[in-house]
Amino acid sequence: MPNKIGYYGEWGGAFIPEVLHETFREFNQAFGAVRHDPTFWAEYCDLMSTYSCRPTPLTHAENMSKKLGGAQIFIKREDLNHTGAHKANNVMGQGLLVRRMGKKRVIAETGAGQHGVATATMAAKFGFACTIYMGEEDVNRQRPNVFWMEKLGAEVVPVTSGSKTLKDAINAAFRDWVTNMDSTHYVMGTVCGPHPFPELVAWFQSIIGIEARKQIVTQFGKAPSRVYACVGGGSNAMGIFQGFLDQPAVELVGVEAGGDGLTTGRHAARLAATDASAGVAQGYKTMFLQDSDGQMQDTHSVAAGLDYVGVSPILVDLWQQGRVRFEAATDREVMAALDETVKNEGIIPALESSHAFVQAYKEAGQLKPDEAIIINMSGRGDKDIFTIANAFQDPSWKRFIIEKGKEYAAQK
Amino acid sequence: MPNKIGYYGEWGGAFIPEVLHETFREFNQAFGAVRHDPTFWAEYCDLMSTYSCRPTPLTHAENMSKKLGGAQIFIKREDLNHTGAHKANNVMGQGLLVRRMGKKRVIAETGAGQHGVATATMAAKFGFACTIYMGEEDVNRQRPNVFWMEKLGAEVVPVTSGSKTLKDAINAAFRDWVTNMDSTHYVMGTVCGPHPFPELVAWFQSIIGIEARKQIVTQFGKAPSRVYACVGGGSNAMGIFQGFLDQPAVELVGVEAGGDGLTTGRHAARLAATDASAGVAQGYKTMFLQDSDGQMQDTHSVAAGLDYVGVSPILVDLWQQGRVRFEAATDREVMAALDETVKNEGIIPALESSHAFVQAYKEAGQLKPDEAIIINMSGRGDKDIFTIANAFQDPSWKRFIIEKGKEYAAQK
Amino acid sequence: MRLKNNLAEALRHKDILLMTHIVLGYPSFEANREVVAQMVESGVDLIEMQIPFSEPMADGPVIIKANQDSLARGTKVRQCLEFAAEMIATHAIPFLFMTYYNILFKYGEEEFFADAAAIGIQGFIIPDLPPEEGGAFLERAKKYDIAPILIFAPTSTDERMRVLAAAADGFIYCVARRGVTGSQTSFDEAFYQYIARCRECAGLPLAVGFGICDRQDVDAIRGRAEIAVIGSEMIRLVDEKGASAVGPFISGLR
Amino acid sequence: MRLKNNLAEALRHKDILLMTHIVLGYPSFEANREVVAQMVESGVDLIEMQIPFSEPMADGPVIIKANQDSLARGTKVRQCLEFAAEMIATHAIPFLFMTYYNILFKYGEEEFFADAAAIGIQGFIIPDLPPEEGGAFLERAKKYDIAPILIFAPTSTDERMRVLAAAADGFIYCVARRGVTGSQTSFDEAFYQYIARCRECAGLPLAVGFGICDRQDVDAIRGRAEIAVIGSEMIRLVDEKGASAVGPFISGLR
Ligand SMILES: Cc1ncc(COP(=O)(O)O)c(C=O)c1O
Ligand SMILES: Cc1ncc(COP(=O)(O)O)c(C=O)c1O
Repeated sequence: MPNKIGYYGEWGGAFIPEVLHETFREFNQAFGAVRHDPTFWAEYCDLMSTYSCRPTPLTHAENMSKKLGGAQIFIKREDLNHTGAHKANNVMGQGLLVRRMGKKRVIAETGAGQHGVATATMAAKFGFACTIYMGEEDVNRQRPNVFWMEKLGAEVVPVTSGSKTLKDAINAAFRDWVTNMDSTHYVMGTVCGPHPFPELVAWFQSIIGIEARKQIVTQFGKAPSRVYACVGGGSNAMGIFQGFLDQPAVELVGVEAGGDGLTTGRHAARLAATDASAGVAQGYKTMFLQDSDGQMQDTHSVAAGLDYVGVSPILVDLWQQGRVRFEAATDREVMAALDETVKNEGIIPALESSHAFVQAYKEAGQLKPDEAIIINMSGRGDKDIFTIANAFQDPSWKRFIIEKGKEYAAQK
Repeated sequence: MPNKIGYYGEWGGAFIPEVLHETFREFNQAFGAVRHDPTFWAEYCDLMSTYSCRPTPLTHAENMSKKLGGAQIFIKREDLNHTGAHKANNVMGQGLLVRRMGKKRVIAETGAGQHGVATATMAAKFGFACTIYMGEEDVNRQRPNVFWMEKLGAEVVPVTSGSKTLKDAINAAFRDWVTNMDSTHYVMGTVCGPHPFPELVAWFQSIIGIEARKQIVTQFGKAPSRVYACVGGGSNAMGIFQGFLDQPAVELVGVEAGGDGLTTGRHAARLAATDASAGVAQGYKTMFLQDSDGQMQDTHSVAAGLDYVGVSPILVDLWQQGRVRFEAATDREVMAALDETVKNEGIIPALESSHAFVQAYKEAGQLKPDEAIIINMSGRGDKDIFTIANAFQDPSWKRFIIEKGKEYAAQK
Repeated sequence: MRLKNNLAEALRHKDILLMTHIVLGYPSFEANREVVAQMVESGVDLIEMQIPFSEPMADGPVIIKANQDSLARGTKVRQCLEFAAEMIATHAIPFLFMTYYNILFKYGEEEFFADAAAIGIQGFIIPDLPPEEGGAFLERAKKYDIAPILIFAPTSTDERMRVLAAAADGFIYCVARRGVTGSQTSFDEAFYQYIARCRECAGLPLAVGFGICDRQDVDAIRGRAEIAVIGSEMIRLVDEKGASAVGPFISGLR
Repeated sequence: MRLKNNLAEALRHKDILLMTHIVLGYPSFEANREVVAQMVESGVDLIEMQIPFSEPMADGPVIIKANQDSLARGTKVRQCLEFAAEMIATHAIPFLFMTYYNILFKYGEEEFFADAAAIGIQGFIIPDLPPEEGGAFLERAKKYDIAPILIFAPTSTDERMRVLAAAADGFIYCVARRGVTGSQTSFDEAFYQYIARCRECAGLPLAVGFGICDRQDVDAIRGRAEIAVIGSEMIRLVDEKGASAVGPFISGLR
């Protein structure tokens, strides 16, 4: 002691209540076993190629490349996964692991609802009972996802404590877990939380980078100059970055939620701003947006999935090493990049993913047309229709909702 | 004369206004050229594998297979296409053709909105102007799709004539075309309409059957006993059926919209019921739901995409030959099959696709576990959230909509 | 040949003929009756009676609405035939049927020709039946001496016009512009060149339709074509001012 | 060793000790002051004072709410230390801090130990700091003679209990059941076996917590463990009946 298992530099660890000690021992053991069992990875790839549609394509965004006049922009299409986001990779992998562990119930936190839908989907497929914890604010922001989770047979529990967002959902999920650890596996949705979650989730998400690395060489002939990914917890970013970590010429750029702007205090930028500091919460040590007493602060982003106080310990380490650069995109920039991408490429990125597009569009012009950049499109924007229609103040959408609302109100 | 080009048995033809004669001559010529140009098909496949995610997976529905205790059920996952349905296949193919023809504007009809979204997406990708005609009733049923079409830069024109559904949208699109034929290509959304549309659309959709035929052999070891597809115009059905037409042992089953029931008059079953008769409208000869004077009748289905008076002339011919069997699924059966599929497999079929699931579930038990059946899942159900939430009378959804409605009403 | 001959006869007295359009059963058969009477009285030379169809693909908003309303009031094809019989018996000018092909197809093409011939209909205008699809139709047209009115469009090539002219009888319906019925047409140089091409290829009298609404439009056609067709404008007029406005309107056209 | 010795001393007079729990700044420091006074007067043997944290991961709804409300009122860590200093100066029983690790980490672990030791705090309960992560923490605990109270859970193996006991001081906090604070616990045969295992492995006094709310619960523990912990029930009581209800409640427990 201190035993440095589960640390990335000085970050990570497993700060867990004693009641979970045995659960984590078994969990580590089971993970260790599958980690070194090549049949497991093969089973995982088979599942992802028959139940989801891996490999997901790498799309050349010809119009935006031309428009910006710089690098060739490629988009890694995690939106085409079953359930519409990269979250499926992690969740289906954990599902296979849960089946091996013999557990019959899964729980998860969710912010944008994508991880919740993915987990509920996996539970339906594997026949597990399922409870999803979701901050009350996110329940409202992502209602369609809540509806689908319930249709998928999951119980969705709105979390009303704290800031009623992702971090509080994580706390709530842990509380469930310390009560039901024998039957239950907690399907953490991102590369955060106590060891071995960061390692586990990064492993499953590495499938993105493995594919992208091959694809860009096949389609473009060489490695990209830069790779962009949005960073909430950091799982989609870690997923694609792992494909290029050993190529120092490939610059890796994580894009955080700039919210109303980095100077306003209303954002969720842990590493792109100077507001965060080292801390320990939610079972791990990382850079948190917290006050001088160590109390976590309210974060803000138009994208529920990025609205989180912590960040992957693996990414903090890579950031400290200078391997990953961090930037932030404001809500306003995000809506503009979304609009531009939809209109020019016929592709609707999730609000989360749109953060990566913002930064890529800002920088594409600095590069030459014989260079490529990759944007990891972590998910599709369908789920965000209420937020997007609202942000664009779409009058016919509003009229439609008002009418529907009246119709329902009259039925009561 | 009569010259039998464009006929399938006695069905099909090209009943077009004279003003379009020259347009169709050019169209036939352009189609003839690409039809026999292997580089075109290669270009098409490349586009579909980099912009959409073809080949789409074939998923083994293990839980439903076990539950029903008969054939192994496989699901062809057209829902994983970009934009969420098989419509992308047709539209991207026509997009390539339009580019070769040098036109700069596309128009389309849409029922469920899927074809409209797909066309608007293609137009964004190829840089075409785009107008979408959509029956006013469908505009209301499929509001999210309308929103996305507009965000994609398309103009959506609600059609208020006739029954305000798909057939009226087709008429409206033809009216636009006869006005703007020089600049404009009409992207017909299904295997209907005047020649060469049925042949053209069937060709692009054949990619489904080509893949499925290979996949079932790889994954199951032999051909399926039966293949199920829902039939609106018939494009997804023709798409998958073409993979098995030359294997007489593979029974092909088309499932139409039974609406409130075949005896109620409120349905859209052209071939599974006895209400339809031969007719000529919308540019082609087929079996129409019409009265004794030849006036088209109102159809009904919970699924906007199946709510159509006509049906592919190719399918009518195959039906007359006894090669394709037709069945119908009622709205009620559809909701139940949807619910079961979501809960047991974690897969959310579109309301249209759910029709195929109904019939497959009815029949799976008649077959042995060493036989396979394939259900063509033409699209995903996300687009149907308003209809589905409504059909299930989901209280929290209603509450959410009422609240949102009030919020918007207060802003005005 | 009957229609062609009748038109030749009429053209001996007039430099331009007027063809008007009504939608049967809209706003009612009674109104149709009065409108037709006024048309004939004020000198209309031939009348196309549209049998309403649920899918009037080639028509514009005014005629679509008329089709729909007529059907909504319960108009049947048999009633249209009966009404036509009455008109033909009452008025001495040629009457034509305009409708979409499904009305004939569903009625039975042979029966429809027989019944229309029996009551004295002189021509059919079927905008969605190109000659390629109308082999039997064209033969029956000959057999029953009901003129198959075919359509020239500004997009038609000379070659195509000749093919159409060879199959047509009575007159050629020259669509003045792209698009559907009921919008404004501009009679400019391009239009005159188009009509000259039509003349060159047709070998039949020319009717010009789509968007003709006043005397100026008729003047633009006079000397270039034999027949001016007043379609949507007729319906608009009756809608707005009632059947009694038809006579004065027609009288002012020529 | 100080805490352990103090407890040994107390146990010479009593067959079971009572430890109560308060959340600092909830509902207010003034209320805390009155509650502590009543507790001490009515014979409570030691008090754990929770420094509120925004992420009370191991706590149940009652304590979560208390944490949140206290923070919403602006409670700062410094104020908690000042208030603790006052309590320790006023009352002769041992006081402990319960909180989550981030509070120490952010304050600076060394500084926090130094400041807590300076005011006479006798133990720390940090539910999210397992010994694997608390190497420095355990060393500092020795250095400052602040007992690191470690936790046994029903899921702990004998082997694990021995590891924990070796690192712990003062007493062992035996969590009576799975789950978070504030729910009912059933004191059944399985529970007795669990406590027997704890006894076997601990070598330190045992405190039993989670879900103890009345005399019956205390009786179930008496003779099996040295300390009964009343946590959420204390807060619920003050919420519902006010600080003055604390004395009578405590008096009725033993
Ligand atoms: C589409 C999408 N992208 C990104 C994220 C952020 O998560 P992470 O940083 O772990 O990829 C989420 C989280 O919900 C998401 O739904
Ligand atoms: C998902 C889906 N399936 C099926 C259909 C019916 O069309 P088709 O019969 O041409 O496949 C539609 C039409 O919109 C659709 O959106």
